[in-house]
Amino acid sequence: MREFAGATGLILQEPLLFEKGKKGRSGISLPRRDVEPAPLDETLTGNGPDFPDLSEVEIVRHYTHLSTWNFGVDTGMYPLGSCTMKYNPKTNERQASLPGFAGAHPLLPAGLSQGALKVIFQLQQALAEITGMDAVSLQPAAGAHGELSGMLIFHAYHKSKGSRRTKIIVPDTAHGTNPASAALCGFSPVNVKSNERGVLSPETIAEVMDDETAGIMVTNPNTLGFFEENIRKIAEIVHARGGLVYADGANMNAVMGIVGFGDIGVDVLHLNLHKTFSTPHGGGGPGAGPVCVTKRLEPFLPVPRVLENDGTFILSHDFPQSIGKLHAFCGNVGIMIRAYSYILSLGPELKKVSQLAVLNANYIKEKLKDTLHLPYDRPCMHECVFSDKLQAPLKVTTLDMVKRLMDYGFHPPTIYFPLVVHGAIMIEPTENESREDIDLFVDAFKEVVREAGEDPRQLYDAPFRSKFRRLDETSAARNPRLRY
Amino acid sequence: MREFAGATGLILQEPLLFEKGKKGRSGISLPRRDVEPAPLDETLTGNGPDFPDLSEVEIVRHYTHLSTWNFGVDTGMYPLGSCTMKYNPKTNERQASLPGFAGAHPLLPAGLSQGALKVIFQLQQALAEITGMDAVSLQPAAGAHGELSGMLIFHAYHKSKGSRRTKIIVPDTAHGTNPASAALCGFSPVNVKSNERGVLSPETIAEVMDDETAGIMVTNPNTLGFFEENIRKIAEIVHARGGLVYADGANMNAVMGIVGFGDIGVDVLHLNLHKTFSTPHGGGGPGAGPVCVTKRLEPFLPVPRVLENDGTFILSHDFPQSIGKLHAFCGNVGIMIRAYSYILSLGPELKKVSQLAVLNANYIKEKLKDTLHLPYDRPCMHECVFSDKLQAPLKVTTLDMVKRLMDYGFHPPTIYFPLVVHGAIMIEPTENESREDIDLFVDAFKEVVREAGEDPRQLYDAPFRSKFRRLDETSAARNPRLRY
Amino acid sequence: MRYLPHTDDDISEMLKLVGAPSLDDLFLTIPEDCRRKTDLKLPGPLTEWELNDMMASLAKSMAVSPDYSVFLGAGSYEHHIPATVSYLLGRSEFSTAYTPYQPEISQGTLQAIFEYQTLVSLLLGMDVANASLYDGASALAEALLMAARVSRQKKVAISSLIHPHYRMVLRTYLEPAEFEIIELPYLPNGTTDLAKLGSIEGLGAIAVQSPNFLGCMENLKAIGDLTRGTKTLFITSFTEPMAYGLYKTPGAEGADIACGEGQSLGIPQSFGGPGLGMFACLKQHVRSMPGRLVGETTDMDGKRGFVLTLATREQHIRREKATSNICTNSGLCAVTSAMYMASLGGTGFRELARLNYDKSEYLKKELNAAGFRIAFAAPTFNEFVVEFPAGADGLYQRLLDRKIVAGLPLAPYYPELPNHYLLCVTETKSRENLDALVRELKG
Amino acid sequence: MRYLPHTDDDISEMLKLVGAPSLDDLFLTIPEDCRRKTDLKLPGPLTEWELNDMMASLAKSMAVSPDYSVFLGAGSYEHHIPATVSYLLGRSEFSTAYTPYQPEISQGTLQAIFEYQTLVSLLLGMDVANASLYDGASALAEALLMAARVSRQKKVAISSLIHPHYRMVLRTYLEPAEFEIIELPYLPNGTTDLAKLGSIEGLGAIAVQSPNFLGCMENLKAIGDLTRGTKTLFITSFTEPMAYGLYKTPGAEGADIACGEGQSLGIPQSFGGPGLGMFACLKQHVRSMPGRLVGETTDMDGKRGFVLTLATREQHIRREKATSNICTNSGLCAVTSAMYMASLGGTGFRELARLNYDKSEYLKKELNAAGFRIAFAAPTFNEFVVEFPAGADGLYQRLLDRKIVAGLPLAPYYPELPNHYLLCVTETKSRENLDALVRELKG
Ligand SMILES: Cc1ncc(COP(=O)(O)O)c(C=O)c1O
Ligand SMILES: Cc1ncc(COP(=O)(O)O)c(C=O)c1O
Repeated sequence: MREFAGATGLILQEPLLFEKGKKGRSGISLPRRDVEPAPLDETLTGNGPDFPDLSEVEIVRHYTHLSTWNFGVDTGMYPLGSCTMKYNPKTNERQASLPGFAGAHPLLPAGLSQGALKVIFQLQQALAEITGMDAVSLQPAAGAHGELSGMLIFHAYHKSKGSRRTKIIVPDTAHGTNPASAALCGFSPVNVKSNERGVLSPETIAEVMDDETAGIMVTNPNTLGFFEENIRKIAEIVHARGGLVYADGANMNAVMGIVGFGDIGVDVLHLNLHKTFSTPHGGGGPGAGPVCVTKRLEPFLPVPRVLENDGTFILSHDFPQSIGKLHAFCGNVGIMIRAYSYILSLGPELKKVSQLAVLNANYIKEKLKDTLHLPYDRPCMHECVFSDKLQAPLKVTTLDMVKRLMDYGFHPPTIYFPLVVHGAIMIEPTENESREDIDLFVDAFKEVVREAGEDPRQLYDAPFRSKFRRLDETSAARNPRLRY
Repeated sequence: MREFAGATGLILQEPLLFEKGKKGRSGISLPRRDVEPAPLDETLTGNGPDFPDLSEVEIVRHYTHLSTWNFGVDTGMYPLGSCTMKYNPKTNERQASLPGFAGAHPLLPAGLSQGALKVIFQLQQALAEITGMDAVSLQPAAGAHGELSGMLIFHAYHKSKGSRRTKIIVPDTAHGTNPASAALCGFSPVNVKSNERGVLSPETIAEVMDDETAGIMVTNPNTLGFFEENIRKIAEIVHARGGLVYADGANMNAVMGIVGFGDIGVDVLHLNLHKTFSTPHGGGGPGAGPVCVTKRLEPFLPVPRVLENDGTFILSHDFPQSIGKLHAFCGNVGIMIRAYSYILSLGPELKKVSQLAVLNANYIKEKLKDTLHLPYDRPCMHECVFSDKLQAPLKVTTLDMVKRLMDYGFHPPTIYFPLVVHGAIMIEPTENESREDIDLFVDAFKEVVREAGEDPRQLYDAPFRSKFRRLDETSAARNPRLRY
Repeated sequence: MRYLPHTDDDISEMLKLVGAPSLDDLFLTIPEDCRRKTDLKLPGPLTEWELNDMMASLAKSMAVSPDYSVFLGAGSYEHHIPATVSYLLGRSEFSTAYTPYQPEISQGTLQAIFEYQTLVSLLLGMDVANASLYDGASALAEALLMAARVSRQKKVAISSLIHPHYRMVLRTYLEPAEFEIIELPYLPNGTTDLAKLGSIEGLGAIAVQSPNFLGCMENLKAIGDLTRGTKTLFITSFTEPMAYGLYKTPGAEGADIACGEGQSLGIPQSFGGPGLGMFACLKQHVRSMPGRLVGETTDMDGKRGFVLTLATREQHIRREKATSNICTNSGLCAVTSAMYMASLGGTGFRELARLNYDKSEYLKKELNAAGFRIAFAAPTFNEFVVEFPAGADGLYQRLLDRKIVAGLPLAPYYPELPNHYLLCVTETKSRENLDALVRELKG
Repeated sequence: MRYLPHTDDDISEMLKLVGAPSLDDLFLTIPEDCRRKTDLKLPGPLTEWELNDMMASLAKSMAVSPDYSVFLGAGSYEHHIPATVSYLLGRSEFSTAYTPYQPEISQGTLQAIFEYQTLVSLLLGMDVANASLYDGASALAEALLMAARVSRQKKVAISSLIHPHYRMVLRTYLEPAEFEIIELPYLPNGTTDLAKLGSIEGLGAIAVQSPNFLGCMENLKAIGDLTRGTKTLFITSFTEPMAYGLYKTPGAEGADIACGEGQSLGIPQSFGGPGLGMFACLKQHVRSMPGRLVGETTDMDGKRGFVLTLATREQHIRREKATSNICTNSGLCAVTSAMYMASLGGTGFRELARLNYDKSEYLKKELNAAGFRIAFAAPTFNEFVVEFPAGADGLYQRLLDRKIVAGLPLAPYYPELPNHYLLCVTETKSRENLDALVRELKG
């Protein structure tokens, strides 16, 4: 048998902060007091927060211990479909922490903040080139925020035409943020099904598209890992009825240098810099979700926008049709610096990134398709989606299998998404995984499936090696304890 | 029962570098080639090293995995006696990595390196004040290197007096580096025993001190954790016969602000910046072992020395009696910056450091002395030394006990040193440990001793929780495999 | 390229297995007319060393301390960040992990966030806090949306002393949903004029910021007294949570929701982002809350552990009926702020807050003595408004030339306040810095 | 103080338990006349922020790139260090651990050092390498001491083109032990004159450095041929191991011991230290080797693991009979260099070495074309000696004013070489940097 990486070793327990410390300790260097205490309005004064006091050593050990309970991309393969858990280059971190960037106040006069403004401007340009769109705003703080911007642009566009549309077409494979973002702008999602090839048929769209419908949100490549091959046709249908086409570009990692979205009928698209452009996910953010538009929608982009004038950069609010502001300042500049560093480090080789991401996904698909049920047996893009259908007779679920994968040293894939595949197992290896590591992953999955046949208990009770065993999510929700 | 921190969790395996990679990968960004290849003398040219080629992701995961197999000070209490495993402040790392320091060439003209020279000069001054000595050289790269410098100074001093002495007095409690360093200078160690109080008696010294003897090396506080209370008397005896007194200051953490070594008859002393002054041990270095002397021995200090002249600092070689150079440049400047940062952060509060280090050690001694045999039952300084005498009847050794301590989440104390205590267990908590953590350590040790009585097998086979079980050191030495 | 592990051999063998003759053939499922005709026109690739040089030179053009003395606050605050915090959050187990959907191997993030939720609840005096939102501005917008859900009213009153950018953001969020937004004027003492409030019917929420944009502490108690027992939710927004180390908490004053920006708590300013949307509310509203929540539970062995919980509020379960569209939030910033708050401890937090206050009061006093008018009388924390003599632009510019950014000119936001500048003084400013500012202002 | 966890309560309760009325009473075992009478007179304590300011301003006074263009080598080399290496070695499990005496919980360090030993052996073409010594200079001194042990001869011949500092260090080490040291002169082509060697009897060792202090590759093969089969050990020292990416290894040329400085391999220059003493030798000499060694073994479960081994050579076992007094070595620097070598890989190492060579040759060519004489004809790697016109001091000074450090003046070390400068060109210098140097030199 292959040797898998999963094993156990000493990992220390650690209580909660609130179970530690003693009043009077300090984990920080308090600045010198060089002024007298000033009088204070006692009626407004409180007691200060009742935090525990810990020493610096206690703090360092606390968080060092916690860190060892986590699995990160640096720990191993993290094939979370739809999440593009690629390697987060260390050099990007170095750039973002340069004091000139990290210490910069967002309201500095433009003349004193050219460096940051230039990064923003040039990143916008680079993203426009990569997506094939005309104009970009980096203000949205994450993918869903980008979607919201897009929906606001839809809303503003229709308003500018004097109409108020109330519906939006959203395929059943869409990420939950899509309908949620649309709803925020007052659009009711009209769900449409994908066809037997796992993509949208123009006919389906033609059936539902009408004058009350603001447009469509398509994820392309979609969450089944397929390119929406009818996108041009669909766009024509939507445009013909005065609607707009939104593309969720979360899966851009599949098609950099391959597809220009502006050319195929997309009007608005968002990106996730924390997916395609290698910025760390941070255990749940922060990210950045730039919104990209075609020329005709540029007037609606959020303000302020960064403009260039003879090599000097300024922030301008002077866009009367703009949807307004979405973020207190210019968005997540720290994330932009990382993404820009990544783009500069790859340049036109970004196309190679997509090629290899797609190669890796197809390789996994081929190697696992005799082991796991493959609902759509056709070439995929950057990810492939299996199901637990073959294991169902054994009473083994997707959840059981992926929990057991942890014992082999792998982070589970995304599961139970997209919703259209029952018991979905959505695997996105990214371009960073070597062939050897992918082979190991495939073998591990095969082992798990073998165990499912031989001793399902191994799977029901898995994982065994992780610091924590399966956690009771039901009782957590039934009786929520949300703080100490 | 108390909850101890020791537990297990997922820690991944990792092969050797040489079992990974594929030719043609790269883990580094190769600089742009902007010049033509130049002709090469083929007779001298080799093939380049046959290293494996790994991608950046592979490199990052490789070392991330390896790191998780280690226990560091940030992991938990590391009470290695004689090693002063105190917390290594993160701010010191920040200072040492400032580009102005980290990127500085050692042969820069003095006018272009004032910052580094100033750090060296002021650190020397601070160490002189802390030790109560007159002059300091920071050139030695570790404790043993400092000892060597000291012995060279002994040698040079006697030579300057026209004599060549061949012996040196070394107590049986001394660290192995002491006799080894002395031997390098052609001195044969004369071993002397400590008395029933665990310290040297003046009489013992008087017996062996003669005109062939260059002097004495005393560790003070010594490795039993006691202050050599007869040091003044001993110094008188040694001085009277023309000898010199060397103090191994590895245990300075006990007596900062308490003892001035120049005042009590010590002529030469070394420090370990990687012990007392909080610089990280790095899994075995680098450290720094400054050598401190009294006025009359100053001419013998290594060159170059840093001198100040009206606020300007220069490097001077102009010391004809100097023992010469010990390091290619000025010593481990990166370590000095950290130590200097530490000293500046504490200032006169360094005395408090020693007080609390001694308090912690005595507290452990009191709490464990009914559990473990305490060969010298008297107040200790920064460390206390127990033995396995009480467990011997159970056929449980010091090694067994401390291996089991790992399972409880603690790094073992120093063991089998000093040699004068059979089965020594040498515990140095340092000032950084909180009372709660010390209590936990004490309880864990009591548990281990309880287990020794109830089920010694738990101890013979320990540790169980660590990534690796007990390793076979005998076969490693018998059939050495020192490379892949 | 060092990020791409594939050798030529790997590629050809893998292509063979998947049955594609070339890398280009992998994309045959994309119709010909959807494929781009031109290569990517991008700068680079740069080597790591070229990137270092380029970024260093861009960063160098930014006006930051110690070269510049920057007295700007207004939603982004310069506080000292301990080296420990930078080190700890840089441990890649924290930074490179995804949202903790697989709790067995994400307990580091989960416990850290649970602790964050607790620290935030304590700091704001609220029952429960979520796992973070994007930033202070969107947090306020979400608060108003939530208040409308709870109160079933889309009419809200907001103070005109809420950060002008926040007000822009909430208009962006609320207008498509057809909210009615009433802006409350402000009083000469620098606080919100609450007089009109009594006469407005059917308010879903009243939102103020405290300290407000002029740096002044609002009379939260008065609003709390007004809303208590009514259907109207009282929302306290903030940009400088450190103020609650000194002043009474929103919770103590009767807020239903407290939300704002947490950048101040150990997070680099980074030209405005990423920040940290802090969001806390009363227990009874928890199921209407936006954003993720971490809750306590036990594992199979009975050991305490943490999971994401109450997910039925969220988009991935509820889709268009979710309490918010948020997915990725500001997790690592939340952990950072928790590290920072834990490092300070309660004692340190109080002391540091007091120092901010005292330094800011010192500057007030010195400016006053130098003949400059402190514009508003209400108590402040570490920001206040000073009125410079007419034609202050020239003065401001002269100080810029001397590498002092003497606060934020208020006229663009409040045209009725020409020559008014919002100055911020944190613990990073020494008395000498403050004296130098006064000296330079005097000319 | 944030490093000291003791509250006043802790202290008084602990004092009670140990039976001491006060902290001072803990020191009663120290005789009164041994206790110091005065308080410590030290600057500080500084806050972390004051420390940051002070250190930043000291660091700023140093002449480093990119502000300065520094063409210094001579034992310390500016090479690019990847961000990955800085991050990885900063993980505190590596940096805060002690020497791995407890192998069960130190396998990270142990495997990393085992890999280091292997990489060094491969790079130098030797059988085995130790776990590191302090630096290149002490490594050479240890090599000579070892050679004397193996050969039982205290007479050694060393090249006068060994780094002058290294020669000083070895004299410091060897003189008290009464070695006879013969310095070999050098030839006009910049290599050691081996002519005398044949006529010297009873040599314990011959030591040369290659590339030598003038940057020239020595004729190692000639020495190897001379010592092969004799009792004399052939020691190759080096300051720039990157040269072996291009040139034949010491092992291939017949060296018994190869040792030198490893700073060049990913370790910051840090004004000269910490460095990395690399030390490798033939298998038959391993038991005479100084320093620690990591060896492979298995654990109780039969799993491969690593331990410190052959400790009977070392001071903690053998005391005065040890092969060296070394204890703490340069462990973390060894791991750093392993990270760096592993990042380069064999392919990258070769390419980078070649680039160093080519850039240095480019500068030679351009200097030559500009009328400056390249002083020595032997092949070089990334350093070479140029002769400036008489009165070069002024020229050198003028370049310093323009923030160019035009190499190292050799006259202080070799008075017979006035106006000679040792220039170093690594991959960090762009062609534009090199052209600028020539331009400035031409005036
Ligand atoms: C397809 C898709 N769309 C949108 C999103 C939302 O992005 P974010 O989490 O950055 O808000 C995701 C993230 O998981 C996604 O996978
Ligand atoms: C008492 C004593 N002396 C000397 C030394 C040697 O110091 P170093 O390891 O820095 O060479 C040590 C280190 O363990 C020691 O404990």
